[in-house]
Amino acid sequence: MSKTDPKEIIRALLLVADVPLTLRRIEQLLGDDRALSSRQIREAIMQLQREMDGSSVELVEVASGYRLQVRKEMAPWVSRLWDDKPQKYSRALLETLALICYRQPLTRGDIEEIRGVTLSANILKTLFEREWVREVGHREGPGRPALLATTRQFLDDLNLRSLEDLPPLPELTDPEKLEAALVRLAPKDQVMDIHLQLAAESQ
Amino acid sequence: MSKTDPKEIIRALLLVADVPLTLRRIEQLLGDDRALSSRQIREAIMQLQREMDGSSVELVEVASGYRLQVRKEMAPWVSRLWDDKPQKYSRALLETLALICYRQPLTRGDIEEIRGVTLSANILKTLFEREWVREVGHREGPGRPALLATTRQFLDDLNLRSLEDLPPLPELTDPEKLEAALVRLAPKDQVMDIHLQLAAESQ
Amino acid sequence: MTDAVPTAEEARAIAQVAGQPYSELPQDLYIPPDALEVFLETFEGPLDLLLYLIRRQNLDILDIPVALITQQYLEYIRLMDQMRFDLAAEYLVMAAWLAEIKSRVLLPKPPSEEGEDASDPRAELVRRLQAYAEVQQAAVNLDELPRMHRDVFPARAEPMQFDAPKAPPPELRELLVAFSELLQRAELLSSHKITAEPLSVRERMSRVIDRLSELKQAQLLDLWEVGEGRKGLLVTFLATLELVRNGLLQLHQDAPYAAITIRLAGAGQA
Repeated sequence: MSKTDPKEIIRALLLVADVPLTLRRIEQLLGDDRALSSRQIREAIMQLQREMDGSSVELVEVASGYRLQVRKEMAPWVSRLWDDKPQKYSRALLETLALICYRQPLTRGDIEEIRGVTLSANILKTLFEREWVREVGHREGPGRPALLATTRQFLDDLNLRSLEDLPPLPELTDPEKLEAALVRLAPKDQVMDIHLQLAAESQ
Repeated sequence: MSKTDPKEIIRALLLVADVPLTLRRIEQLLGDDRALSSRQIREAIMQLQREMDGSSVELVEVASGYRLQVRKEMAPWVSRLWDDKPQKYSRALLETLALICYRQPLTRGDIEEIRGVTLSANILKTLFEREWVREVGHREGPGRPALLATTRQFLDDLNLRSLEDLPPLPELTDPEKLEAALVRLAPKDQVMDIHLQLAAESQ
Repeated sequence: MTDAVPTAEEARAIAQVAGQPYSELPQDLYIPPDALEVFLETFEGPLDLLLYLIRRQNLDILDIPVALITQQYLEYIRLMDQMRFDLAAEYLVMAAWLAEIKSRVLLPKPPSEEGEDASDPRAELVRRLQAYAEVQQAAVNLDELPRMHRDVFPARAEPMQFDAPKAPPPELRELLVAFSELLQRAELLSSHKITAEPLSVRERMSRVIDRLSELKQAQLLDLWEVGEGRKGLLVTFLATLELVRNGLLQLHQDAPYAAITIRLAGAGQA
């Protein structure tokens, strides 16, 4: 047994664990008997990753650690395993999530102000239920509204290691058109600013 | 996508399915678009098996079909996954279980109505797997939804003689009474701990 | 990406396919009253509508006949008895805001105080539209990220040759605290969704159903478990009543004073 390849042990651990495993945890699980350095473990992981190239599985690192997952190219077949379709989220929910994601921490009121509509209680409930969003505190002031932020679960579920992995704040898909309209709308002295801003963003 | 190797699709299916898959089912899941004969599928399976030689996973056929499993040589490491770390139950699961406990017999729809969110299939699955919850009948009406109730196993696992041991509903909303009930319910040797803890906290 | 969020345009196409009377693209902020319902569902709100108008129609949103629209929105309020008043109100606020901006742009600027920049009211509108356009795009991008259980799936293999020990059950404390919090939340929603019956009755309700699935029909005394004494009988009786009240059981009595037979609701029809 002493000769068992650490790479294979890691594969087994990742296949059986039902949560992602951190480097530290893998180190622990490998046990003292085979004191491997983090570097050696990382190498074994990379070796596994290379081995899986071209297969339907991938070893990825997300916020809470390493996990094995079936690649998204397989979704058409794999999703046939269940009767129910994966949940599709409404635009309202996705916009709310995007706001929490990019502007956290922020309050429900902030979200409503930016979106220009009342936020339905269901949306927040769903986000809490998915454990994608949590309260991280309260803003001082009238009513001490709760401050919302995303969770590690959110990062895990969207295949991200950290918030920094998020796509940069969006480049608009139709900047010219919007720009033209907004420029027309904006007072003269602001036009320059907008031009500059859009130019900067598009780089 | 049309060129995806059937072997890789089968690998993906076996990795994601939570029950063994029969040859027939695999055939079905592969879809009409790639009408493969059973022989071809069996060949792909054998190819997968050969590939896994020497790895920590094996593809085996059991009574109910094919499945992937971690080889038993991995037991020393894999079993460590469960040694420490008590599993953390999600809030949704705890609430659902408590609701079934206090409001039995009730349907999934009842739970969703009270909690105000859709109940994920996983939660019920876990509760059934642990044999904490069972179906006791059906409610007449559209869809004849199943009525859920707690089991003897649930009482045993939570060290209760009967549900009557649990604090009545009204006590639950009063933090002080809840605390008192918890102290009352704690196994004898824990009561001291709690007393000490409370004493320590109140200082 | 086929799973991308439907844009307002796509959503409307669906409405058209579904044969909604409303098939015209909105030309401005005016919404035909009979289309209001569809409309409120199609757009996420007034900012969404404004962005749509700017993008699709190239409309100068400050060039709209504000007086006319205001009048029309006021008419909706009269029309809307049980419709989604709050949503329409948001459109109304927006129309009013546009009207205000327009009027301020038209009026000669008051002499500005020293150093104070009498800011152009349009700047705020532009800022908000831009911020919202960004959010919309961010939402689409977010939806395109590979998502667990939709695009990618956890890869698992059974550790079957040896027993995976089961995780310990939750602590009673954990369970009760979670429930107590749920109760407090549910109380806010409705005061009578959760009523208090003694748990012994609740537990018995499940057992009565269980027994009846076995026996098909029974009399009250059959459901009473010997050795439980009078309290047991009372609990069984209360459980049966509660089940009847919930429509889960049916009572039959062939003649006055005859024994009452208890069955599961619907069982007799099979």
